[in-house]
Amino acid sequence: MRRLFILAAAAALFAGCSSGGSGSTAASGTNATGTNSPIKLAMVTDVGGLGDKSFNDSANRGLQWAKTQLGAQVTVLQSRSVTDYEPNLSTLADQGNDLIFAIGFLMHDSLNDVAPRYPATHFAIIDSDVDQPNVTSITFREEESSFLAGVIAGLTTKKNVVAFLGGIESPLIEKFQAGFAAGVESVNPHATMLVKYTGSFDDVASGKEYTSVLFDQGADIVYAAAGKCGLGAIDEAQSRPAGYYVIGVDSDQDGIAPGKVLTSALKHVDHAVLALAADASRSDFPRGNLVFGLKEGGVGLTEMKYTRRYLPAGALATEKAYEKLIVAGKLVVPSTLVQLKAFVPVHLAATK
Amino acid sequence: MSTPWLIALAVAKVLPKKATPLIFAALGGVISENGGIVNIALEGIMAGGAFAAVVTSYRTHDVVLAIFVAVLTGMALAAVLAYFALAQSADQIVVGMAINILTLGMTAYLVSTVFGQPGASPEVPGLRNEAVLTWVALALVVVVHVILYRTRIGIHLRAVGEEPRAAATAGINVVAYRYAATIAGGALAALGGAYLSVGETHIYSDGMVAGRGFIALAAVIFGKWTPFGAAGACAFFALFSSLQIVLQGGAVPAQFLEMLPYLLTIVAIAGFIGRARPPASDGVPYER
Amino acid sequence: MRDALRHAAGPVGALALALIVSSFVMLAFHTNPIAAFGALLHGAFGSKQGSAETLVQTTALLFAGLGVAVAFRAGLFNIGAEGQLVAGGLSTAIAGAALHAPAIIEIPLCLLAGAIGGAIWGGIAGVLRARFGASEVITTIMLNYVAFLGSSYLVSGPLRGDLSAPETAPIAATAVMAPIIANTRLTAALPLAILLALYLWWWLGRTVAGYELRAVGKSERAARYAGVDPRVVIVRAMLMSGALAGLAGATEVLGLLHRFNAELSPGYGFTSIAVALLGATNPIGVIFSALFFGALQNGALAMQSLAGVPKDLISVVEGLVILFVAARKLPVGLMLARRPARIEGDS
Amino acid sequence: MIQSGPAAPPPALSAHGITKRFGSLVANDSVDFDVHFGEVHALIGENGAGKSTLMNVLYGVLRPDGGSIRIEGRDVSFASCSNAMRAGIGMVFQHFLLIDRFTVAENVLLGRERTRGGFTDRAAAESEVRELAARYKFGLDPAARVEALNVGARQQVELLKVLERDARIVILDEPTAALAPAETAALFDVVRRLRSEGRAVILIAHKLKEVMALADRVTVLRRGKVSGSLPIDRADAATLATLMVGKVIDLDAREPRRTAPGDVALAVRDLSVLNDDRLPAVRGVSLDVRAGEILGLAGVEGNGQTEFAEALYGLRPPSGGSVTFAERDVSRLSAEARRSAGMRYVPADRQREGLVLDFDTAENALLGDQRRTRRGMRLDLPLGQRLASAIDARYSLAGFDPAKSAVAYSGGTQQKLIVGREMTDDVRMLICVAPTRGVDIGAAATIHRRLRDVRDRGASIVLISFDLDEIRALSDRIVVFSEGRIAGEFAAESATDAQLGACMAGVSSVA
Repeated sequence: MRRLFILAAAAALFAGCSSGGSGSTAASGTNATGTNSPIKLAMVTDVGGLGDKSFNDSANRGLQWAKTQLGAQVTVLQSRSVTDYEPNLSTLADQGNDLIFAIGFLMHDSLNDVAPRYPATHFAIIDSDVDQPNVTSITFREEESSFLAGVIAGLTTKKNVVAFLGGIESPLIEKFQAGFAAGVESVNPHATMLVKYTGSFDDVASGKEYTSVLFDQGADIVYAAAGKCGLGAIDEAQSRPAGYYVIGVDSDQDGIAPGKVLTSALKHVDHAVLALAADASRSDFPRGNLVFGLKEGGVGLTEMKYTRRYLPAGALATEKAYEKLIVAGKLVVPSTLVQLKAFVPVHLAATK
Repeated sequence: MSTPWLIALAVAKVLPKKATPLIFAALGGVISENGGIVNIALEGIMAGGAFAAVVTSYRTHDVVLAIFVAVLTGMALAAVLAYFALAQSADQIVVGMAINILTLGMTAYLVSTVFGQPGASPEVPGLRNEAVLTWVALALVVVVHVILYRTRIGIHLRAVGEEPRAAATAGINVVAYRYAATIAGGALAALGGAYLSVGETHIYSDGMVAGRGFIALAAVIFGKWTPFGAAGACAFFALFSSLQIVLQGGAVPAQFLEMLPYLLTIVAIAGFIGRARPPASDGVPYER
Repeated sequence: MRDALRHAAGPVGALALALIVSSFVMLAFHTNPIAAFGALLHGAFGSKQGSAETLVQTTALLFAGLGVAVAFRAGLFNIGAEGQLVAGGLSTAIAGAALHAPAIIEIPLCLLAGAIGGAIWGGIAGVLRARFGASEVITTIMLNYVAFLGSSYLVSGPLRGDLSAPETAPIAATAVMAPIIANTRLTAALPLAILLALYLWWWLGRTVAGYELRAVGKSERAARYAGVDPRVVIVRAMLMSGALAGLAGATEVLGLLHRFNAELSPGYGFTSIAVALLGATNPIGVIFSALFFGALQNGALAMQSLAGVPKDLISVVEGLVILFVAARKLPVGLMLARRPARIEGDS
Repeated sequence: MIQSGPAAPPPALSAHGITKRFGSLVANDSVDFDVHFGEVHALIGENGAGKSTLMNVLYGVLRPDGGSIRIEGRDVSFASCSNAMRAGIGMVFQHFLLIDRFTVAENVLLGRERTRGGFTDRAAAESEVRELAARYKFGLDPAARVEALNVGARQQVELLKVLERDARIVILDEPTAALAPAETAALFDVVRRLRSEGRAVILIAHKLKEVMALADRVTVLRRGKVSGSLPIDRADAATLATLMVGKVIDLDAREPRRTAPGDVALAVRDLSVLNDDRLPAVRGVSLDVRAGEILGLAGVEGNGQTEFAEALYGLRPPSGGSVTFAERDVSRLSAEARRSAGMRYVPADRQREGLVLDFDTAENALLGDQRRTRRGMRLDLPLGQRLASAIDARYSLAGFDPAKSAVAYSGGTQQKLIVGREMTDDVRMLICVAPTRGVDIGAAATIHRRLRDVRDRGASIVLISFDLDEIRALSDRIVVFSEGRIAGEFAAESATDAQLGACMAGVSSVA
């Protein structure tokens, strides 16, 4: 497992400058390297679609890396509705792709139906666990990166009020909320947390308005786990004076508004996609459920290159210390609100 | 933190943002429907305006030009509605639906081709202070009211919407007025779209209009086809969504608050709270 | 035969015009329309799987399109097919999860539940129109949103299944409509929809109730004169229209998704307006236009992956088709029955 | 009266050789027509004779296919009615073109609003209109909304629109059709005043007596052609009637009844009915109709007759009172139930009510009987075809084809289709509104014969007509309606026109 991610990280570094994260909709490239038969990779986006600068984009980035790194031939199909998942998956299987990524837990049941019909094709699903011999399930411990984001937020907040902004309520988003709250609690017992949900992943303007209200209600840091609504949240932080921050999710959103996005809780879907693609190119498909947490390098925070200077002294060190605890298994981060209630904050000597 | 005063303050801050795009679009609907053309394409026209503004700003970095282009786009889309409704005597509802479908498809298609990435545009230069547009919207409410009820143009327009043959015999060019009203309505609806994109958020994203065009349509009906009524309805609907943002987590599920404009409109046109009566010839094709 | 050809000429012309205009759109953005439509055609009919998937899309569009067409015949514009589809799908999913009967009983019961769910949603608009003269155009638009938001509340709250997504619990295995062709998703819903179309054609033209529905659609006063209570007919038409749209949702749930999700439909209810109009509101015509739009929707995926043309382009085609069909003065226009602007002499 | 010679001024308006076609129908065929200042020139003719077409051509609403128009001797060509208005022509349409939600002043000044500083000046407009109204003794409140006005007042608003523009040539299209007698008298005063002011007045009418009382000259149109034009002192009712219909009809030709009336078949007691605006239209009417009797219901159009007929047939729920038919209280029964009890109805508005124009002939032949004749749930279309053929056999429908849409027939043929459908041999009760309106003489005679025939078979008939001659020629008894009440009852043989007229006017008052 470690091996996979070292490769992935290297690939990411190499590709970082050249690809820039953008890719065409349905790039069906020819084989760049000229080896005998390039691997055919494909993915199906969830209804959020490409351009979310988040989850689907991250997966697509991994795929584009695979194209440049491995000379893979890649295809992306977008889904407009939940009933598109199955035909999209089938279409890609029919087109003879070797490995097909299903992006998102919404595809769980569709993949469960499609996979047995194409025993020779290999599938991977992100964020869900599909129990089929030809499916690799990839789940992430978002609560762990959210915890670290909570640590940074709890240490950085000047008003001792932080906020969580979710999209549509669901167990997945709950993970982010629980981990974040636990992190804040651990480092800043005086901090209160506001929670709101936009009820949408698309309505950018709403995301902005919610964030504005959260700021006005006293928060100075908003953790936005709300799809495209997060873009509105970042925009709101931009229109505020110094001292107001948003924490992004899934992709590195720091660069959208340098100095305003405190950090982003990364979910390295791109790395996972590339790692799996690399294995696949050697016809070595890992089976079962792969769980990617901090330990596996599947989640984490950004390097905070724009915001380092705004952090209080020792904040980064504290964060690293918590990371070590989690990686070592000494700290189990709650992933549901029920677990959060039972969570006993773990204080380090160095907290404020 | 949750004293009534603070709640009121928070609502007062969000409300204009919620209301502004609705008011623009609803005023567009009011003008068009007072002239006798039902415009259910407000949603699509808003999306078209929002998109055109972002593309222009992306290419030229000129926000004023972007808003101008948005308005032109709205006028062009409304002109399609007017042409099919007037020159082709097509059913206005059918044409409105067609424009909604066409525009939503076209913008999504163009997002992919213009920005090279589907779904959303990158961040583009936008208005530094979108509140300007809120004041413009409020001013337009008064302007539209004055035009409709205190000027010859307004009287002619309403005459055309009420009884086109009477207007025609009074020497008023019914067809020209209907074209003009529909196109002016399109310009306003597109302004509402531009507010959402280059005004408030500085990006375009598929689905970002998120039903506001239909809420505006509801406001036109709820406001009994008058500028102040429609703007009041927009403010009323915006008040509820603002309360929803500020007070979220209360006993009422979010969806029920979001439903409110739609339910109220149904109640209004069913006549339970004072009959909502459209202009007499609203939606009726005019043939000489 | 000659008559049928003449009736088909308008829609085919409107289609051709729409394809030409959208080709120019593609050319303007440096896309080869021939390649795009070629890929579309290949995706829609190029393989057994593809053709089957086209027919799957056709099924939902046919049910909903028949619904819109029936309302049109009664002089009503049902924009609410999407909301009725959602209501039908949700009812079906509830029934499918709750009932445990042999498939031969369970499936019809679930279909019935879907039809009833849709009928209620359509019927509300019908009653509001018949009783209070409220324009069904506005009420159905508003009811769509009430359906979307209400079902979204239900699946994220009271009716939520144990899946991670906001969805209802899966339906019972006995409620599942199995594919009628192996390795496809094509179920008996398609033959059912075609049978319904044929029945509806007969019903409209040959039965007293169909005659009265058409009479109300053409002339409400004449219908009243003929002893018909237009209010009854309006409510009945909206019930039927809603039931048909509800069946679209029901068959999606029973045959494809096996549970209800608030985002069940990719806008079938809206496309069905185009389907009904292109089919000239004639049930037989609707079969063909549903097939066309089914192919368009399905082929769009291949167009996107093979030719790199965003599939949103088909919405452009769809919108253009509606525009051209609605034009009364173009040779392709269908001279659709003028709908009465509002109810007369309601009491 | 009109001087001729080189010194005489040219006519205010003159039209030469006006021809207007609608498809194959020639609505105006080389029509010549003129009117002088200070003259009332009446234009008469049956419905469909081409009067409205001619006026629409003169007013710029329609473009003629041939001919020329001159105003005071100068050639003009109107692209729209605004051109005509600018040339000094004003027209009051039979169906008022008023905006209900606007005030009187706004309606009168529409298109010519008074403004001050760019904004409309309401006060100025209202005082101006008040002044103008006072000049013609119209008791109108300029600030009142038109929707609150009665018919007579609305007509005054229309007149003010014309007068405000100071139209020198005024066209009045059947202005008395919807007026009560007292209102008619007031209108006559206005017309005379217009003449004395030196205006040219074109009066479109179909009531010969009004023409005789008001006009200086009369022109008769028949089938799109001028069949005669003469000064009023050389005209009499019989001559004009001849010119209108083309052959002498004996207005007093009453055929003797062959059977005596039977028992009371229909008993109406204290029937009250509301109109579409929910205002009382029929106010406590009681009457009986016997089997084998034609009861003529006379009155000026718009006095509740149509609502009364609709209430009898079950289209309009009574607001009070009862209707007993065949010894059964049918007040609450639907039209369908009354129909299956043997009641039938010829409605006034054949295009909108009596037919579904887009249905084919066979389908229309079944209209109203679709349930009674059904086979299970199926429509008996073969029966529809047989019925249509039977109607054609009896009334010879021009261009008959069972598969043809009703819209493709002429208005007269459409009326024959309805009448033929409704006057079946087994009809027990027939309610007829203006059964011969717009049909040719021959068809009218057929319809009249058939009405008597049905009566003689024992049916009860309520005949509502706005043509007093028709009422007198057919009825056994005549009841006069005025303002929703029965103003009088007469035996058909003894009633004189004067008596009937007085009765029609009797209880009405100026609104």
